[in-house]
Amino acid sequence: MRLLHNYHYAAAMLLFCIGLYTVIARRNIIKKLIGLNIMETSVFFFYISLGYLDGGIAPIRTGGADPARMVNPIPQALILTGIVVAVSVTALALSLVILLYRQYGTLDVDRLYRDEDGGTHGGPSGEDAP
Amino acid sequence: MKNLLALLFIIALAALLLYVAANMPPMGDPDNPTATHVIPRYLEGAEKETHTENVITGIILNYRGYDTMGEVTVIFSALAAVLAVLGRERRGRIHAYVDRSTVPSSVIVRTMVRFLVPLIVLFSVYTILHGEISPGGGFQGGAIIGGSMIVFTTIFGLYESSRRIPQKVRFPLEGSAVVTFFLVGVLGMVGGGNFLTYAWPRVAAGLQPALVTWLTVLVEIGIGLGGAMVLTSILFCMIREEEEIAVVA
Amino acid sequence: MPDKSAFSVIPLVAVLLPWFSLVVITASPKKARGLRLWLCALGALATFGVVLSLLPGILDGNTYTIKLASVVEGLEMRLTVDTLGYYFSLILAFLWLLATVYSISYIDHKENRFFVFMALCESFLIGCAFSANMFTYFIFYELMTFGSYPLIIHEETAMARRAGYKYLVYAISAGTVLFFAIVAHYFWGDGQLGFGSYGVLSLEFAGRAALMTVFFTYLAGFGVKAAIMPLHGWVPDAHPAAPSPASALLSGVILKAGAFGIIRVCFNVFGVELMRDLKVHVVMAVLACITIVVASVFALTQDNLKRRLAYSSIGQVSYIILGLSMLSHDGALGGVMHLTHHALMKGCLFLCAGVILVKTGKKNISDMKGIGYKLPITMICFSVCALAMMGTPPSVGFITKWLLGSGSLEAGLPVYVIVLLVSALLNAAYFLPIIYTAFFRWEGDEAEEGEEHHRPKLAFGKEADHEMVVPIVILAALVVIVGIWVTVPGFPYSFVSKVVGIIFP
Amino acid sequence: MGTALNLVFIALLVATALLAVFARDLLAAVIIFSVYSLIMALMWQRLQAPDLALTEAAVGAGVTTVLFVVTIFKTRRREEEEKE
Amino acid sequence: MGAYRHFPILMITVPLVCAVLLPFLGYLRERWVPRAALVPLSVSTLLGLLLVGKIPAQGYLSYHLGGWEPPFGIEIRVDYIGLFLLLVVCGISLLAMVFSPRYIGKEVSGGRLTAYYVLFLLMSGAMLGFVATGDVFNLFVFMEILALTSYALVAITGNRNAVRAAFKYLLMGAPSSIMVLLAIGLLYSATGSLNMADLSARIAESGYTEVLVVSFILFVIGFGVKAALFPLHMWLPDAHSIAPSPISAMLSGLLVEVSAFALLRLTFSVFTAGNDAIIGGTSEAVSVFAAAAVLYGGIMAIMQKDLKVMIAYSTISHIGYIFLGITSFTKEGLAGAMYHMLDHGLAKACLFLCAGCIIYVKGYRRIEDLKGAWRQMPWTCFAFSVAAISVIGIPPTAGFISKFYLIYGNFTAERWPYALVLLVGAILAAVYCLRVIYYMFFQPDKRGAWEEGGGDAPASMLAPVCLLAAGTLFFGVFSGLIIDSLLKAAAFLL
Repeated sequence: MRLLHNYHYAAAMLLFCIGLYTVIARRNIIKKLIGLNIMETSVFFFYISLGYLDGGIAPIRTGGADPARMVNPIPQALILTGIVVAVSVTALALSLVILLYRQYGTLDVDRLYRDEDGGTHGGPSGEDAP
Repeated sequence: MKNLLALLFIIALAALLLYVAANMPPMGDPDNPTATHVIPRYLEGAEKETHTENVITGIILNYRGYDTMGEVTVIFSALAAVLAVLGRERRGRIHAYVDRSTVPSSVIVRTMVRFLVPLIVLFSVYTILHGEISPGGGFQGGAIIGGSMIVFTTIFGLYESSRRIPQKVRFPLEGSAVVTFFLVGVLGMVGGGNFLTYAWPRVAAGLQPALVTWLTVLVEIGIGLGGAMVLTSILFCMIREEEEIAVVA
Repeated sequence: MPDKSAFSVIPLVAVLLPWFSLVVITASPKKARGLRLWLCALGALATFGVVLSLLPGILDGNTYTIKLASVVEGLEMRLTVDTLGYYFSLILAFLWLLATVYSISYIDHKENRFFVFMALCESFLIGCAFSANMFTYFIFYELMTFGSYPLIIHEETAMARRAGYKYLVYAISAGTVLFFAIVAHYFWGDGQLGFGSYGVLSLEFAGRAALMTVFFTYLAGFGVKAAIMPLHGWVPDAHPAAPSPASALLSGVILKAGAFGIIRVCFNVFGVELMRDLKVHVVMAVLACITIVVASVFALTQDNLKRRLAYSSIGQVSYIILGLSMLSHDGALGGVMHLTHHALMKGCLFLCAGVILVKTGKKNISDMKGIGYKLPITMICFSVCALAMMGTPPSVGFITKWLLGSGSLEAGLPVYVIVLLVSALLNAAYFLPIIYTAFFRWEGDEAEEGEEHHRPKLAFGKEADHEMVVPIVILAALVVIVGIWVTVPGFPYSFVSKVVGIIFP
Repeated sequence: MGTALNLVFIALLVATALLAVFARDLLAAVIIFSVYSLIMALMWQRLQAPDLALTEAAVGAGVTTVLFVVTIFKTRRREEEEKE
Repeated sequence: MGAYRHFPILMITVPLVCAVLLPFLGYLRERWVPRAALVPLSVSTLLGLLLVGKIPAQGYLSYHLGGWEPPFGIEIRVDYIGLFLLLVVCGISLLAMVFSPRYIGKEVSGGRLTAYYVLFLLMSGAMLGFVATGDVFNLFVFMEILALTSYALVAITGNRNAVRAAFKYLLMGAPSSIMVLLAIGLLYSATGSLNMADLSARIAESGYTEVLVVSFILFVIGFGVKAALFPLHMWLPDAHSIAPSPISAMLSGLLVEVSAFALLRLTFSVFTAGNDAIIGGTSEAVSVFAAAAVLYGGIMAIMQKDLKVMIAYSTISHIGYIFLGITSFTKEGLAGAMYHMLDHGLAKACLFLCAGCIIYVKGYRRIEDLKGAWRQMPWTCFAFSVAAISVIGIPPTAGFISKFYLIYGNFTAERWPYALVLLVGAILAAVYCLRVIYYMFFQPDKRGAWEEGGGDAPASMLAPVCLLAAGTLFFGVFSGLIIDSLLKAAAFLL
């Protein structure tokens, strides 16, 4: 059974779904962002499992290590970028949260987006009547 | 109701993804497409071609250097974005709630931190410079410096730590990673190769290994400094008190 | 296309010349109203002159062509002056000249906007007339649609706005259908949108259903402008709402742009053989007959003069459709010639209605008692044209009816003759009361029988400005002259006989 | 042995993820999330990715967590009650 | 190979580096920042124009970064279609940048001015990189720069609605990015490669069809959110209408299209169009959603009272057009979709900038307030009308040409219902666009809100607006210059 063999992948997919569920269904925006991070980490986990080789060693050739036994370095290189991206998005999201909380006094999306219909028309220049 | 729908959607997605996981190439098998296609050349040739023993560093900085240039641009964008949202602090006037913490930290903690932070910074410098041989590299080192700043800030307060790394130091260094990459890239073009070519064709073959090594180190330093400063700036920006931030209600 | 085809910039000049008015209006000082407007009229005259300058060449059988832009092979913007297109452009430029002159004294507010859009419309319509393929035709046709919108709402009354809105809704829907037709044509016509002397589509490239789709989408698309019956809804609203010169042009030319499109589709896209093969002409004929009869009946019930004229136009334009659907030499000849004939007659009628409106402020026929004495020249011209509409010889209306009747006999379908006769009767029924009211009734005539001395005197010379009267007289004169000397070169017969002669040898 | 350890790690990962998602105290959730990141880093070390383990420990467990904590201090610590 | 082979990479990196250097200038002389920010974009545009003619319609320019040949290093691959879109991006960014200073000076408070220009340049550079890259992971990296900068730019005014809209955008955008990352991982696991050209060869011989199918689905969902494909569009009306107008123009005119282009690139260059087993079902579903988008966007746009929200919904509708063209899998449909990207970019940018002019001069946002606007702002209203006519697809604007080819492509593929949907979309567009034009020109100004001679927008704002409007006309009349080559290039892609 391939799924049992690929249990790393399965675990990554499961974590991905937990994260996505949090993003979609939880109402607290900090929770949503935690869910986002869980999603991201799970995908990184998936990538790293992808590069794994049975009985492999880290891809560092110090001391004449055997290249044939090394794990795949490409996913690791990609994920390094991925982690940076993740922390960047998180930082931006959290600063938006700080600003939102100051302006709305809530972290609950339902309350945040409640008066949306009235809000859309305000816009940058505020009231439009001359 | 909404939650139920979300749950149903997630269950469907989970089923789909697990189905994929069951149909993917077996993990760890040396005959996988991932293990047979591009990899062998990297593993065999990295040491000769990029002069780094750590293959990952070779890939990050050399084979896929362009990605990393994108990466440092991402983190610079994050800084620009955070600053655009929260606004940059004014020079010299920076405070945060940690400065007014009601629980004064004990002398032991203060001493330990005073003692530890230089060590952490030293470790990060090692991580940056030694990246092509051992695990680590520019960004990891930068993140560790950022971590050290966090520790310092939580104990001594934002005012103290922003005196240690004042804005006029951070400000020019925030973009150093992108600029370094660009310079190295353009030098590669001037040297007769393509953008980001480290081994310039116009240089004698004997000099090329040294050139590649030095350029790699240069880029590592650029990434490390840039990453550290960006993370610190983001942290300071988020942690400081908000009387400066324009509230447009 | 005929053999002798030469490159020439004149078509482009003719299309661009009306823009002269735009320049004049924006450039000249605000106060010099007369100067500005007369310069606009001069622009229209120059356009007519340019169009006229092509006459000898066209009569020799030449064509002139110029390529404007090309999208890909088979999809290009090209202006080509062939006999049919020239025929349309001539009457168009002529009528436009008269209407522009007429407008100078008719339009009393926002004349800048009106003249600019008049000129733009003329430009686009000449573009339509000179189009070398359906693609170009469609582009100019759509532009013309939007250019004519400001003309309709010029009065800016609530009624005008409503009419304009209705017009836009109809026109845009029609444009979309037409767009579909063009894409379908391009698709099933093997990537060709050009006009051929015997049609370009054939059953080789596409099935019957496909070709019928193309035909009926074209018919529906152009049918809105040509006011074929279920699609005529905007016409009776737009005509009364628009200023009279604009109504004259709407009825005389813009409706004809739709009819002209149908002529192009029948002659140059499908060709007579293919139409006969597909039997689409039967549908056309049925629609045309219904339109002719029903529109005339509706016209009877209208009291508003311009509204009655509008319904009359709906019926008359369908003469063209009917003539085409006969697929016979005389029928086609009569139908296509009716394009000009009707433009002359209806243009004159609407201009007369304009004079009545300006001088007496009367819109409804029942209020027009004795008006023929106040405005004798106008009402005489009106009567001439109205009689011509009924088909009284010697007039252009008679020529049309004669040819159509002959065509229906040629096609072996005498039932059309009955339709024509019924239509003529109904025409008489709705035009004669107007003439009667104008000349044989006057205020207070019902009080006592036989008190003829109360009849007002004919008041010649005290009518409207010359700018308004002269075009009316010219048109009325032409209605008779063209009806007598039919075969003079430059009159409709000289062109149409050539076109039809090729198709029905 | 290896597989069993992996499974234990994975079970811990799922458990911490669920705890982080369902904890009502936001600060607790964030701290649990940093534990999750640390376990992830260990897992990656087991998968022969030392570079990433280092990065995740520094960034995922360190910087990200601090950013979250800062935000929570600046906003509120508890989730708002469900209100219909 | 002359020096021009370096041009694509310079086009991409010059704006990025200048963005990084811009804060220094802001530190020294803040007043110079807006003008200085024009320089890198002009350079990129110039380099792009110099590339015209160097790339044949049926070939491409491949640039190996670091000198590593493709499967090993990253490749920048500029084919004819790519160059076309690069030029569109450069041109519209440049014009939006020219538009910015006056407008932004009014809406954005002082300290953030430099940040605005930095983010703007980063966004433009990232778009260029996103379009030009030939590597799927690189695609992701540039997508993230784009995403980050666009979130921040939506929120840049600091207005509470703006922050909320930006956060909504982020909440949908960030998970979609992760989905793209997962999709790239699945793709990599089945093929072992990241280079697009190499991938398409490896996919053909890969046995892991299920993995590829799901990978494609995730790509579609991920980029679908970025491109605001119908059921995933919820963020768009808020973000596009609340952002400052030049940013709305960038988001609506470029960002959305660039995302659609990425999907096009993946569909044709990576998963290869004929591969029904992998993309067949998904592309059918995309067609259905795109058709729904055309209708939904049009109907919603008709119902709006706010000008910018209306334009934003119109964007949703037009994204549907582009996807209907792509999924027709014919060269005509594809060329139509590409041409529509040009046309829609020009027209939407123009509409949003016109809305910006109106907001700048009068502060009006509601459509009702536009009654009689013509008296005071003739140029703006005129440009708006031209762009709106292009949105409807009336000749002789570029919108007509693209719509013609989109419908023709769906004809060729014998997808009658979709051709019909496109026509209905045109009618809907006519309804919502003509209403605005009608208000502007033909409705009396009862409130006396607009005064004749009250002054149109300043010249630095009018110039880009009028250029964009003229562009829609120019590319409508002289479409022959481009569409022929686009058809060839599309045939090459198939």
